[in-house]
Amino acid sequence: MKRGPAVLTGVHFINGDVACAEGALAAGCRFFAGYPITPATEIAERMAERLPEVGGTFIQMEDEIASISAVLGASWAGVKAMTATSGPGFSLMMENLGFGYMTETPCVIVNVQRGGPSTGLPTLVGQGDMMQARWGSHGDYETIALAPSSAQEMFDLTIAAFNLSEKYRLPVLIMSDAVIGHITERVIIPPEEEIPIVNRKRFTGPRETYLPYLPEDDLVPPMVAAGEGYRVYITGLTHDERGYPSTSPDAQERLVRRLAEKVRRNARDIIRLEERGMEDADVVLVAYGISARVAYRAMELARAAGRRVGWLRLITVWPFPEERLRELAARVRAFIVPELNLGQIAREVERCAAGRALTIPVLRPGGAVHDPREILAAIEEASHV
Amino acid sequence: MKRGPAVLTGVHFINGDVACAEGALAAGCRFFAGYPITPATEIAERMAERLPEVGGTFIQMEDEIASISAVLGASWAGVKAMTATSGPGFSLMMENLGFGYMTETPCVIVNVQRGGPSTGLPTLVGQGDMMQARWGSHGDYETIALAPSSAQEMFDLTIAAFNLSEKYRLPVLIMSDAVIGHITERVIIPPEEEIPIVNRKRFTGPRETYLPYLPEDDLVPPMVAAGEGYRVYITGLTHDERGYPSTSPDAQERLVRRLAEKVRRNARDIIRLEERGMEDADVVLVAYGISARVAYRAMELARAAGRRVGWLRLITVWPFPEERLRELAARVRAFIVPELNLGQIAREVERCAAGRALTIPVLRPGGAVHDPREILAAIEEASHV
Amino acid sequence: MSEERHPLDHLLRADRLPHIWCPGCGIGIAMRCLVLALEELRIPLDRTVVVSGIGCSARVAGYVRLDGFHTTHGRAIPFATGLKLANPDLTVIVFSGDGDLAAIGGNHLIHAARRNVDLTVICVNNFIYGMTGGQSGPTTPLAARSTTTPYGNFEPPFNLPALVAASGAVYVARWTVFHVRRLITALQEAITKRGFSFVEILSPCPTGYLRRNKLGDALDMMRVFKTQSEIRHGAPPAEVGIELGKKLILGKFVDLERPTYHERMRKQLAAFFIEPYVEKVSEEVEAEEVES
Amino acid sequence: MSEERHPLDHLLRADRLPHIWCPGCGIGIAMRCLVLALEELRIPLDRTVVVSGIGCSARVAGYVRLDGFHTTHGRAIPFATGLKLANPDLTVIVFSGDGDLAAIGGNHLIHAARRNVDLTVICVNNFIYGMTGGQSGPTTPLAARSTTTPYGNFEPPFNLPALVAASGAVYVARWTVFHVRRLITALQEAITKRGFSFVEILSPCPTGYLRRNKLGDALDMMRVFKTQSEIRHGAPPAEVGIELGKKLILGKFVDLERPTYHERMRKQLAAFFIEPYVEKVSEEVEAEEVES
Amino acid sequence: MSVEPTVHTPSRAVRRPRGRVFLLTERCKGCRFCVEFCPRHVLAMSDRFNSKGYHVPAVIAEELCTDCKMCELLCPEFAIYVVRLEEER
Amino acid sequence: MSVEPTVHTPSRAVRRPRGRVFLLTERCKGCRFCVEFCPRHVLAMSDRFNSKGYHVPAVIAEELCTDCKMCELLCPEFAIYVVRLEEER
Amino acid sequence: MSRWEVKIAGFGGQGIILAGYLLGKAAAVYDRRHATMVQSYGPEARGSACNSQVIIADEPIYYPYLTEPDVLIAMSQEAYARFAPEVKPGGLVLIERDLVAPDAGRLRDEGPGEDTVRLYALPATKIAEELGHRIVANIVMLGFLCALAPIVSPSGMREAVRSSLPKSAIELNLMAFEAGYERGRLSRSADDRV
Amino acid sequence: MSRWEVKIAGFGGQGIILAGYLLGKAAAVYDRRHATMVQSYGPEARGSACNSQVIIADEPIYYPYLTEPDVLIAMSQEAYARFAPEVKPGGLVLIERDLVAPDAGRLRDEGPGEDTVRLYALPATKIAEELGHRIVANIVMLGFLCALAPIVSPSGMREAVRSSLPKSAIELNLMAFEAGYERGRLSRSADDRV
Ligand SMILES: Cc1ncc(C[n+]2csc(CCOP(=O)(O)OP(=O)(O)O)c2C)c(N)n1
Ligand SMILES: Cc1ncc(C[n+]2csc(CCOP(=O)(O)OP(=O)(O)O)c2C)c(N)n1
Ligand code: SF4
Ligand code: SF4
Ligand code: SF4
Ligand code: SF4
Ligand code: SF4
Ligand code: SF4
Ligand SMILES: [Mg+2]
Ligand SMILES: [Mg+2]
Repeated sequence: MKRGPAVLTGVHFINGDVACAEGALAAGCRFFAGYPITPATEIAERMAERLPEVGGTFIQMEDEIASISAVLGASWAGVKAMTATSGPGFSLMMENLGFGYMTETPCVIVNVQRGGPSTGLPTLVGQGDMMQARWGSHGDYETIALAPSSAQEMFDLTIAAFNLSEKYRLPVLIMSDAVIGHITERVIIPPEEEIPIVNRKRFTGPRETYLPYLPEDDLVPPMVAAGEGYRVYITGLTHDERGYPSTSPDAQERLVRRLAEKVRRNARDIIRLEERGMEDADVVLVAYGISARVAYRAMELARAAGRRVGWLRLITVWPFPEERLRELAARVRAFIVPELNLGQIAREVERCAAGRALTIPVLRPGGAVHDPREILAAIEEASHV
Repeated sequence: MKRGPAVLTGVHFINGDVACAEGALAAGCRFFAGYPITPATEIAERMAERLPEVGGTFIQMEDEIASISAVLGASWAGVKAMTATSGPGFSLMMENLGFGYMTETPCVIVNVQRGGPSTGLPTLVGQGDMMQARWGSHGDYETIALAPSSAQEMFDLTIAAFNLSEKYRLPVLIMSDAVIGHITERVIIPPEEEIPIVNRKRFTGPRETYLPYLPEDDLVPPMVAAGEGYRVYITGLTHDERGYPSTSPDAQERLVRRLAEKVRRNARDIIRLEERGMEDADVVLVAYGISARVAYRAMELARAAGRRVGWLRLITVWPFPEERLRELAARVRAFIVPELNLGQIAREVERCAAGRALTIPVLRPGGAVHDPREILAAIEEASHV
Repeated sequence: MSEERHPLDHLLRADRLPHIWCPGCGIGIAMRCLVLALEELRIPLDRTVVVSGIGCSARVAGYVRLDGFHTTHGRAIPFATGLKLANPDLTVIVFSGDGDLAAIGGNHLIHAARRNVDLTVICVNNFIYGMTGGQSGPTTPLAARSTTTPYGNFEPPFNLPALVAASGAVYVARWTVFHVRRLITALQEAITKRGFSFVEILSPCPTGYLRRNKLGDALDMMRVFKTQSEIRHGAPPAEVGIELGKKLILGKFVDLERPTYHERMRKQLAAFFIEPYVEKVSEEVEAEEVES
Repeated sequence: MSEERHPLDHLLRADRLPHIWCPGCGIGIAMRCLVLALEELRIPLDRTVVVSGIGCSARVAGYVRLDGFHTTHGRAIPFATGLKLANPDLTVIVFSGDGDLAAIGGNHLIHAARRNVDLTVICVNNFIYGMTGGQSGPTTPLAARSTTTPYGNFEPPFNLPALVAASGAVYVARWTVFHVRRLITALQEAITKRGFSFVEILSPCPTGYLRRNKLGDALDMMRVFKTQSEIRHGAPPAEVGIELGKKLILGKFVDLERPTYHERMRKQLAAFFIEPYVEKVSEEVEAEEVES
Repeated sequence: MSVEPTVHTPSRAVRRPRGRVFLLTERCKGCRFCVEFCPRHVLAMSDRFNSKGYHVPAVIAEELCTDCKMCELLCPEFAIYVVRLEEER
Repeated sequence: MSVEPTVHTPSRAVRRPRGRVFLLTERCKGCRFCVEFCPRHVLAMSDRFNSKGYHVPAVIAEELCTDCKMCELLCPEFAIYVVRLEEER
Repeated sequence: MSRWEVKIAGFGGQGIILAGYLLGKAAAVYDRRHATMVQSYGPEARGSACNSQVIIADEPIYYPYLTEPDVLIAMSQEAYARFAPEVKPGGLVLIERDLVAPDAGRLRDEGPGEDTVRLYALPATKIAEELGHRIVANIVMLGFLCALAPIVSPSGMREAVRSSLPKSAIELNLMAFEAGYERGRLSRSADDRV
Repeated sequence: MSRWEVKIAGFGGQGIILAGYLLGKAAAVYDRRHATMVQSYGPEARGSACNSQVIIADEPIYYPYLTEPDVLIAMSQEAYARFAPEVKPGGLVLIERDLVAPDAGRLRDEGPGEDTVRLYALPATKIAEELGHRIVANIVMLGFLCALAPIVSPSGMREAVRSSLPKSAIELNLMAFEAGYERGRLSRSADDRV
């Protein structure tokens, strides 16, 4: 049945959703369970077409809860797995997303954000789920969330997301948006051998010695798959290194701290940023997703008008690049944060700025991207304070 | 069928969950739809017993999603309605909670927090859902969340929650925890006539003039119930004042901004705090729920040791009391924030402190409350910096 | 040959017409049948509520001039349950699509049927997810193409009448948008039936289903409805599954008496509340040892 | 009269015994029947997986010495579906409670049956939510007391065999924890059956159900199982609903052949992939006008 | 084929009902249901477009219309309806 | 009540299987299933408690045991099991 | 004393939580004082260790956990072993005689000293069985406690029993209370003290 | 010119998005330039206004929306009315002759001036119908465009058509392209210019 290449090396003109699906296939994803929802549906549709070509499995489940559950199950079968959705479906996934963090199950969840809250603006852009990505499931945990800004990045970051998820054993989120999901652009898919692939650490020692939740130095425990004979017991209850449930506050402390620490301690490895004009900037635009591209235009306009403006694009949104923001806060006058929400990442920027630099959110709740001139106005404002 | 008094005036020795149910009945709640989950089950159980006595309706639904949906439906039938759950169920409610904000449906949702993430520690305490309360549903919105610290407050704040929800037309959250839900204490229920009750503004004008989403000065539109002849159309899509769907970014701007502003502008009316020792404090403990009571003990110990410690208890957690925190940050040395999570409200404190005061989180991921001496140690630390 | 008002405009939000449905979409016909059924029934329309989930079919709640609730995907039934339980005087009609009611909302469907809450659930079965652009769903026939079954569907569809009947529905019927008069009668029966009633309406989706499956346009589907249907009232629900190439079995399959949720509730509660209220240690206090 | 190891300890996580179940709880018996069934079947246990949701019954996944997944409440079946689809060589058994599988998980149950995924679903029906302390559920008999039906339950329970049969299950049986030998045979049949099989196991919950309903202790319930049961293989599923005071109908109700999900998939896909891969504008590009 | 005895009310028995067809052209989306399923072939598709570019039907033989309302009932757009004419005497 | 013809294999036909009962007392929770459903009344509840305070059964007539394993099969606790004795010759 | 910290500990099913509840209720509702009770139990549905912590005071109680219990009622060996060492010097330890074997060491009352407690043993279960049902052993213990320490008024306890239990159970429980109380009054001078 | 901004606008079902896609693909894949396309459409499944915005450039394109279109292809009156005023002075406006009636005003080319555009009209639908199916009117327009402005190479366009469409449709679409292209070449001097 394997008839198509997994890696479509070459130059393409495809939209972000399709690029995301191709990225997943290139990363080795062989299982997709999903449920249609605008503007993420094309990811599922592409996977439905392509997975059978490469011997993988596509299934449309009865809802998003079933979708993420099936993805977690597939991951424990040893297969790289993904689902894709938008706000309403993302909300439904929250409980089982938490199960993914608790059981340290590698997988990738794509959220192509539309205008919210609720059904909101199904076909139009929004970035209102950024904080939900961090805090949407109950209990405390750390996550990794990447925000692509182009169709090319929908491809690239999907690979990165799989690699991070395999490396650190957790669900990794791709927080895209309706514009980036539907924008059609040149996407260059490199030859298969040039694509770096990370696979989960596998335990291959004798059965008797295997402790499913005994971490190594990087705080990540090696993994096995169901059916390999290790007879693991995996539970969403607080558990000890054997995986057995425990109700001791100590076990909770050890487990939950480690889940957070494995992300925090490796933040440098995880965080990616793109910067422009930082050398002389006294005002810095902080943005992500489509807003970063709009902000770029505002920077061009501002620089043309003689303003010393820098541009910081968050590719990794979570863990939040605190360190870099704190550094910058010490030497710039203001951060300008254009977002398609009521101010989410702006709060993080404000926290890290710690009063040393001003934080100016430029907000729209979605439906359309900013007019670059709105951002320009904020630059002007900041340049005058 | 109405056989029992709705308001059980008198002195009781009951646990927080039972007090919560009694508070709901006293507030006029006549509909409860829920699904069992430790440690919130007793709220449902008490409602199952009590609602039929007062002519109300209790139904156990097939899951938490159905529960919150039924609650929203009941509210649109003109009846005060509530549900109660804990972390996993709260996560499942996120999508339809957003529908409640979008459609401005008054109702109360109780979350008796246990240790998370995932199934975690079902019987043990946690406070890991505080940020989820603010950010758990997709899209951007403002919410109101109250954090009771005693069985008495489970009663009092449930009434307050209903009143706020009716006044501002939105789902109001009670963010309790396993200790407060299960602690059994003296609860004094006042005579019925001493309980202040707020009911939603009703529209009673002629049908033709009714615009379901035309706000008044307080930004809250008057409400009608299904069956009253107004023939409303209520949708979770972005809508105009008629309630009709609209895909214009303008409609989004107007609606979503107003949903946030009606909470923000009325923050003073909504926010409740309890303070001690603030006159001379140079270190302030900021806490809520059971942790506030533990912190109180730490304050006593510290004061006995000559430390000038203040105690700020967040009764309203969302909207966050930014103003008060900023005021205090200008004159105290440090905030100490003990929480049963990895640092959630501490981030908000840090943001508001804006570098002017230190923020010292004292964290446990749940399973047990702090030893007051852990907090004391932080006070000592803060007093020496 | 042109005049301002359609005779049904007073029952519609005519200011929202033309509606968003595609040329040839059958949902508009289903909506008219509902509206006509209601008009003829002469029940108080001020107390009649239409609740829907999300989907093309679900848009009906926004076009009828009744209280209309366009809830979230799959949740029309529990929302309607809350409405009905909180105000039993309402006539509560759920109108939504096959995906909404039977995929994401399937659990609510069977539980509401089990409870026998007095609701009327009208399900437009167009064999596809229309609104999101033609993905397969739990009613898509075997081998059919959709955007998520590019190689043909290999998941057998639900037989919805059998499913709701096994769950406890007291009235179950199936018609097509071609069978307008019978459909109107069925809707009236369903609405007046005490308890959980279910009407499946087969409807063409030229955009999402027919085009992709080379089944012609909506008119062709209407011809199929006209010529390939067989009316078999009382057919055992298990035997009315829809299979490509076979006759479509239509009719009223279930119509039986069973106490409704409210009836059972009243009866059960009537035995209590003879004594005045006494505070007691509810067994909770002793149920110290529970978990999860 | 005492020795170190029980002959089944090698199939259990004996280091976790005694288990958490109450004295007289039937789940332990059901678990043994599963373990014995597996042992006798001689299928490779290294490739046998038990998936559960949350509840007392769901704890089985943590006591059998197999790969065990204790997932979230209600989601065992979709998790199991992912496992099975990603690795068809696994034998995937879902073991959970009535509330888990039929209340919150009801939708997954019917959809998995519809798809006929090759899973074995074992449902311990103890008529109650045990783990949370005795709330009513979708299998609680009419009039029964529970902490959430203090005045007696007035929601009719599901007839689970009828529900899963109407959804498409190819094997459906019901036994009690008293009928251990027959139960073992049924489990073996269910596990070896290709497609979606379902075994309902009636089991006493003295703590959450019997005590509150003055039905005596677990032993009394076992006596009821022994004396009040009637074995009727092949009984029409619609006729096996459980009613208080009537005979419990046990037996194998459904055992039929229908292509499994994988079989249908392979057949459907086999017709394709004759030509090499060509990038085409999938119809998405033209599906410009979709929403929600 | 009625087997009931016919009561002769001469002025009515021979008359059949007649209808006048109205079209709200701007609502029509040209699905042709009304044309196809009119049992009397009263309607046909015309060359005319409405402002959205849809072909709309035309009444080609109104005198044949029996006011059966099939067209009205089957129109998904609420675009066509029939009014019964005063009976011709 | 077997109606099949009996084949005489003298040394075996007259012997019935026998079992020895083992109890893991610390696992037992005293449910009495084994006692109640032993067809040969081999077991009875004793006065003994285990360390969790549960009454445990005692073997009162092991010689009657036919190794039918009913006790073992019905024990929810994996606390009782039966080993077949060498057949007596 | 204006503040009492009481721990009642044993197994699930022994009525540990109910005992704490009744004690607190007597104080809060009938003696009109402040009272809190928090409870703790294991994951098992039955039979795991559990305890309740009751604080009774004239002031509002913020921190609801015991820092140094004034009283321990131990209904199992495990409970005794775990919690007896925490009891405040000079505090009171009541044990179910047939289930708990006290150790030597600090617990013997060898005259008032820094590190001693007052230890009393009562065959509460046996007394309860004699009254009709072992389930009321917890109430026997409460009666015993009431007589040995002025924590709550006996009348308050009786009211708490009356207002909290199902009608059919009230008489038996009151009898249990009186039986325990009587033994306590005797014990104040007699040899129930270990 | 190193940067082109093109807007194609009309109704859902006219192949507006496909036209934008093919244009972008020709540029990105076959001419090896940078290209982006964003699209916009209404809530209806069919028949609502829709448009696609294509930018083609030698540099990476950050901001993917048109600021001042160089080219507008208007396939409906509504599209023309809404978007024609945005076109850059000196820009190109192509209309479907049978569906769009251009107004007088700035759009007439009255000699090169500040506020003028070049307007061409083509009966693309009619041409398409003559070729066999009105569905290819969009491709006719693309051919027309290719001849009138050096946005993408005609060979790139042909490749884009070949690689993007189902086999059965390629020939018709290529014919449509050539027909439009031919008309465009003629028009450069002739009277298709309005
Ligand atoms: C939680 C959630 N998931 C997915 C969607 C996207 N969605 C909207 S409608 C729909 C399917 C509608 O299909 P159906 O119910 O059959 O209605 P139709 O459009 O065919 O009438 C889907 C998947 C959504 N709005 N919310
Ligand atoms: C989302 C969610 N809701 C509720 C719960 C609480 N909960 C745990 S088990 C259970 C019911 C279990 O009942 P059943 O499946 O019948 O299993 P039993 O304990 O009776 O064997 C519930 C409601 C949960 N863990 N997660
Ligand atoms: S997509 Fe299908 S169901 Fe939706 S409006 Fe169009 S024809 Fe109707
Ligand atoms: S509560 Fe019921 S189901 Fe759970 S272990 Fe106890 S007896 Fe078994
Ligand atoms: S009313 Fe009947 S006869 Fe007249 S036009 Fe309509 S369908 Fe034809
Ligand atoms: S049925 Fe209605 S929409 Fe269809 S052609 Fe006739 S008038 Fe137009
Ligand atoms: S094996 Fe059979 S006969 Fe022997 S003790 Fe057990 S149940 Fe009784
Ligand atoms: S069946 Fe098992 S648990 Fe029950 S009494 Fe016998 S040995 Fe003990
Ligand atoms: Mg559909
Ligand atoms: Mg159960």
